[in-house]
Amino acid sequence: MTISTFADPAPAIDQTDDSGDIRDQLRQSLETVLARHYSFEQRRDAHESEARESAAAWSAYAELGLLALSLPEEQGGLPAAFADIAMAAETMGGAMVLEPYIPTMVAARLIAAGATPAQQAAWLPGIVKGRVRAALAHEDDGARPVLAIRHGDGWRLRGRKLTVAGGDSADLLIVSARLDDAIALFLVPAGAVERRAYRCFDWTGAADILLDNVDLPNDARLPCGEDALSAALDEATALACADAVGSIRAANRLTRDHTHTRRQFGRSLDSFQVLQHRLVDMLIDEAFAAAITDTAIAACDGSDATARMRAVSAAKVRVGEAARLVGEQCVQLHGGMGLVQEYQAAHLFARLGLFELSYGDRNHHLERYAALTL
Amino acid sequence: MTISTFADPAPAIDQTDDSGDIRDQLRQSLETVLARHYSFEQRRDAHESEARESAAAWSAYAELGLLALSLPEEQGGLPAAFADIAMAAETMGGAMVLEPYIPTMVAARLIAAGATPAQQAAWLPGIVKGRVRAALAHEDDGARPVLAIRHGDGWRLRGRKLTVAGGDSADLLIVSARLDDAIALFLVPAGAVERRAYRCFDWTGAADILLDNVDLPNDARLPCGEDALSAALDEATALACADAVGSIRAANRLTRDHTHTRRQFGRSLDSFQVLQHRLVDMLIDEAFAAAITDTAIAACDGSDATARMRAVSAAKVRVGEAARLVGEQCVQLHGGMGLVQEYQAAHLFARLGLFELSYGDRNHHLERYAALTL
Amino acid sequence: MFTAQEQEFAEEVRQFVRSHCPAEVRAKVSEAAGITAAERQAWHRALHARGWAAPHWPLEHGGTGWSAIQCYIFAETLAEEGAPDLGSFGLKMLGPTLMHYGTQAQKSRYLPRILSGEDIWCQGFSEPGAGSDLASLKTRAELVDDHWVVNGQKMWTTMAHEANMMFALVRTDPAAPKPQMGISMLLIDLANTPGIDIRPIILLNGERTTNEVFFDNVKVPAANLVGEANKGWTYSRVVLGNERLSIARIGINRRQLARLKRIAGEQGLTASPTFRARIAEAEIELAAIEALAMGMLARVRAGFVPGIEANMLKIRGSELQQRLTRLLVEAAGRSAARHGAEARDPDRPWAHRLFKNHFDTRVVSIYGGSNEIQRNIIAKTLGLGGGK
Amino acid sequence: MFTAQEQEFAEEVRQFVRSHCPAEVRAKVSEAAGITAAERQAWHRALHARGWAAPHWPLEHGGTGWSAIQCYIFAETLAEEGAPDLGSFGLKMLGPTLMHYGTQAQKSRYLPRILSGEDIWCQGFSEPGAGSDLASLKTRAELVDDHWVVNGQKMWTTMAHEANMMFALVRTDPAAPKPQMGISMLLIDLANTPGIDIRPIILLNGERTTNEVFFDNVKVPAANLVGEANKGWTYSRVVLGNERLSIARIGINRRQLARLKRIAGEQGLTASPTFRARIAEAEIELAAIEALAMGMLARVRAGFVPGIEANMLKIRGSELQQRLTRLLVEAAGRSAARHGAEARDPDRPWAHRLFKNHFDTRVVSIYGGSNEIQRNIIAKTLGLGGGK
Repeated sequence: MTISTFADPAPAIDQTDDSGDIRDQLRQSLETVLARHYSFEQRRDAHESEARESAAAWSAYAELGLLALSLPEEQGGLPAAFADIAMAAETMGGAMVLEPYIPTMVAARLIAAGATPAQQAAWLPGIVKGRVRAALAHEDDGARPVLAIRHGDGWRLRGRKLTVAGGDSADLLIVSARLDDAIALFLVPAGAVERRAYRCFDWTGAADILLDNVDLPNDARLPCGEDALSAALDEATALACADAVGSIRAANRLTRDHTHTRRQFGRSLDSFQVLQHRLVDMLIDEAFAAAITDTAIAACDGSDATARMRAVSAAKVRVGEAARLVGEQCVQLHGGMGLVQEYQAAHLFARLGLFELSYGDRNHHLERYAALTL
Repeated sequence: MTISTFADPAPAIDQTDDSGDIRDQLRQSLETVLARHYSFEQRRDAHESEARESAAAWSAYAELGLLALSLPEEQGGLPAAFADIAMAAETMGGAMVLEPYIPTMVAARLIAAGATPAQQAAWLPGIVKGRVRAALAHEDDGARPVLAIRHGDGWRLRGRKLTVAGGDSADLLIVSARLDDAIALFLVPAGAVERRAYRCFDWTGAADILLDNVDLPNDARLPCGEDALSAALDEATALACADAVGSIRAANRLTRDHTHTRRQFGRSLDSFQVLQHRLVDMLIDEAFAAAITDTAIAACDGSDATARMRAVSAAKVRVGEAARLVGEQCVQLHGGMGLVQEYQAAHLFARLGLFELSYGDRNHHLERYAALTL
Repeated sequence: MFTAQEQEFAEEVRQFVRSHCPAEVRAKVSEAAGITAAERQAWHRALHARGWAAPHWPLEHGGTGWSAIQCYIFAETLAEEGAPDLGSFGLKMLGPTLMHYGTQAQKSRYLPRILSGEDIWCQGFSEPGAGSDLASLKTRAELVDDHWVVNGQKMWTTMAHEANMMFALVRTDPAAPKPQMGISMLLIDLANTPGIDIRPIILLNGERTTNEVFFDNVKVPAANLVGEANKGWTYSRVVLGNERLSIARIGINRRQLARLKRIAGEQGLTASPTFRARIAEAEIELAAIEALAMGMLARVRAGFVPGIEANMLKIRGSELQQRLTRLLVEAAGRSAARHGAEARDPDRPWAHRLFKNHFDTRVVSIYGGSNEIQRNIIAKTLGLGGGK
Repeated sequence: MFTAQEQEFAEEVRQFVRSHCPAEVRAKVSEAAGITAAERQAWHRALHARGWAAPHWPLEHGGTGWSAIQCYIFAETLAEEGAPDLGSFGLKMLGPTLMHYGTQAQKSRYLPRILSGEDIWCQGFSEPGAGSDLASLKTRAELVDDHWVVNGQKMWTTMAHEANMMFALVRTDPAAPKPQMGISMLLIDLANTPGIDIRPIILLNGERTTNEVFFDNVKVPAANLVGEANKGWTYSRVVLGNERLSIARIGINRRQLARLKRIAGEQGLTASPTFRARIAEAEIELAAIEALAMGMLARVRAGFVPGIEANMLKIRGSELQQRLTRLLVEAAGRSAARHGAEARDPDRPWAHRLFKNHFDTRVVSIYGGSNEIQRNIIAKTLGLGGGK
């Protein structure tokens, strides 16, 4: 056993693990792409443009193979672990990417896991090549839940979905609907619905989806059901955690740089003990958030649904705590500068704040976790 | 309007108010008594002695008139506001007094407010003179609640009360019992019950009270009922808050003195910014705890039962937060010394920790408050 | 808590607000939806006509002669009812400072115009490198003949684009032995002085509430110096002390709490034991803040100068405000992620404002001396570390 | 998380504990009720007989050659099952230090006796004025002929009254340019050396777990110097580093969590949404601590030296332990106020121990370098304030 000393030459937490070589290469390639496409100005321009995201960036993700990860090779996919997708999500979270990578990959994996070969062939190659974006439309409008009924040879859907992440630019929606007391999933081309697209406070896109008696062919229904939906929602949550970890790392780096550079009362801010301890607590939360997210990501690749739900809810709660602390203190330690549109701090605060509202809030996941462990 | 400046010559929060002159004199007299009777060694000796509390101290409280405050003058009482009793409780909290002043005064006020003239004449003069200690025995043993039935001309009581504060040395118990779906209150001489007396972790005394078919005369029942009991419990809670405020002040003073004297790495502990801010947060909590306790004490003297319940629950919750922070940090900033029997820090931690467990915990009062305001 | 007379007075104020401030303006304030400058000015005129624009001012300057308690009741009733805030810069910060340190000419000219709302003031204290550490400010002013010639840059100048006047700190003696000793306070006419460039700072919420202000050889009449030259630091402490008094933010916190309860009720969250508990915790914290503030007021009434209690109230008042906006966001859930009117949730048409409020509120623990600085001040006042 | 083989190993360990450690001893450990020295020694002998007294030691010294993962599984399984802790001073702190820096004679004599439990060690580091600031220690040792003559006082010497040996830091060069440079480490035979006075320190819980130790011209053979003279500071860092590794306290936290769930269930509190949420929060924090510890172990396996992660685990592991004992107290309610067996609640015969546990646990954020010191270390390692 190695003897540890206080004087450790490598202070930063190193998150690489043993399956790391290929993943590291991919990460570096992605970082290069993001350095090219995601300068502060480019991100703002993408936000303000009509198309709203950078089509160039999306093509670059496709070229890197990020949109193919873990999908069936016969549909153009590449063999990969879920952790590879999480690495991409984390890296994109660090650059505050606006494109709907998580919604698209979650939808694609749901198709790969639960769709017929014909359905896979119809959609997956387009996703892999970057021509089709997809999103999972699940959260119902309480007053108007989406209902499906048999209609002739096919299906008719009616109802409304609210605040669908990535729903603004999705070409394909996977819509959950009540069908005879169960939940069924339908592949719905975006052209078939009315949608109201908008931006969230963190500049990412979303949409409300109105299904006003949308008629679909028989083969629009996915053969899988609630279990697959539950797994997909957990995957989305775990990837959102990875994205948040990326933003937390970026926020900590930014805050450390700022407090190191900025001087007050003749000293650098980071020489004040109160701020040092705050920065330390932020870093500790980063380490815990990253570690528990790794656990959740691994559980998503496993076969035990209960273990997956437990690990994902634990991660959502714990990363949420870290997101709150780091987001708030990133702004606080930047002072007025932390609120300004031209600097990253406020953007990171917004992204981390909205993470907490997405994929089930703290209460929801605490209660789910308690139900599984008490 | 006066213009404030940062340089205020009087840093400590001054809690005197306008009815203060007589109260201040009383406080000073009590402080003198406590200085005589409550040195660290005397307190330990009292704890370890058979009688367990200092009879001399109790006589001194009686001589000062503290046991007569607000009680009817015809029974030997002195005109006073509830705030005067709270002042005494706070001062005793600062010295960590072991005698059951709060239980006795709460019982006495319940008798003054709800007993017949004959009952008052039977008990109050003895209390005022320091010859009778009293306690309110309310918390039932879940498995064996106290029930009352008619028995001949009188009453028969059966059941068990747990962890009655001051029950170890009380001469008189006011016992709550279920009687025909309502709650009735009975005056029970301690000799009539079986009691198991013991010490709590903070050295104060308590007892479990077993009523094994205790027969009482007809006039043992107080004419008042649940409203009076509810008011008495609120008064006990508010006085416990005042006692805790006294302990909080003492803990803050002790911690400031210690961190000022104690040197580490060549500097006084209180020159480290992290500890400075911790001491500041402890002081802020002291100020808030004291202020909200004043509000609760005032509400106990008012006629609006809802306002009283709201104010008392608010105080219990908020003082509890302060007690937790200050108790824990008092030990933390004392280091190992904070755990030792020979220093005050650990005793203050214990007293503040047990305050949180007494008269309804945080959850109970949060829920009661929410029920009154939502 | 209050006497019958004081309660009657509160009722009179409440009725005045309801009859003189349009319901739609009050609704906008209560929803933190933002009002126009014209709406604010109309309310200022209404208050001024009633003689209530500056209740805390002495009678001789157009105040009311009210007790501290009355001033408190007045301010909190206005905040509770959703009356627009008239702003602190003129009425609360500069006005009382001029009364003590201004020349007779300054008092005669500026106090009535502050009172009437004719002048709108902003504060030129912060600079790019001098936020909480004001003493390091760099904007220079040199006396040339009978004018101060100002060069430099101010930052975080809230509302400068709506104001016509600024009170500013400038460095007048660069050679002073301590940086605090070479600073003066000037009154600057923004509307009629060449060389001033006001540029917007856009916050992430898309709003311009603050600015950078550049001074290029700006000539300010010598008569516009407040008090004595090189004593600006002392005056600035007084100005900020005045700001601090109003910063426990009890009225706005009470309003936000009412909003939270309403929304939580609509969303069925008052049935959730965990959410109920969190609302109750926030309400209890507000009760504690009010209790401390009332105690402080009672002592002010008795002639004491408020000390570190004001710093304590600033810290916890701002923390509570942040806690409340956060709870509001949680009550709205994912709907709060939406931004801007075009993203309005059809079923929760108020929800898209809540994250913006939450974001905006982060500033309250930063400005007026960050909460860290407040704690430093308390520590210093307590004499902590004096035995270093 | 673990391979099938590793799980099988865990099962083997579990069965060993159940068959070799009496159920009543394990129950007492699980209830934090305290066990006797004889019970602890019996368990030590059982482990030693199986070759498992010091699994993390190298094979040559009587260790197991297990991987870091296996050592982790072993330790956590023991903790989970309520096996008595053998103590850190000999097995975890001094042992590995002697392997690196001890003389051959020291290794040959002391390592086997640590392994067998024949020697019981305590640590003489802290002094009245030197707790977290060890470098300021004052106990002197002078070399006279072939003995070190020791004078001074140690404090917070945990278990000194049960130990027969002490490893101590003493000042051997008072003139060293830095206080750290004049310190040496000595091995002191407490049982057979005149001039040593061990006095109890009684904690508020009434227990004696720690002591003051006075040295009056105590003669320690020169051969009992560890490594070189005046290098004791370096060795002490190694010793404390070894302690730090075991200080995330995952096993004990898991046991306390199980206890909390059991008691909360019995008290009907698992039906309370707010209490459920707090248990879940604590369990999630434990999951995060375990996740970070596992990652650190994986890197240790790959040859990395654990750095600030160990400090992080110390901070949050101790905070969680405090949170759990506090939740236990709350679950017991007012019954937890009772103290001592004679105050036992007839319906909750375990409750009177809980406040004592809660009190005892306050020490875990103080000793082994307080949590404030841990944060200072992390800050320093990160280079914060380097631009001062």
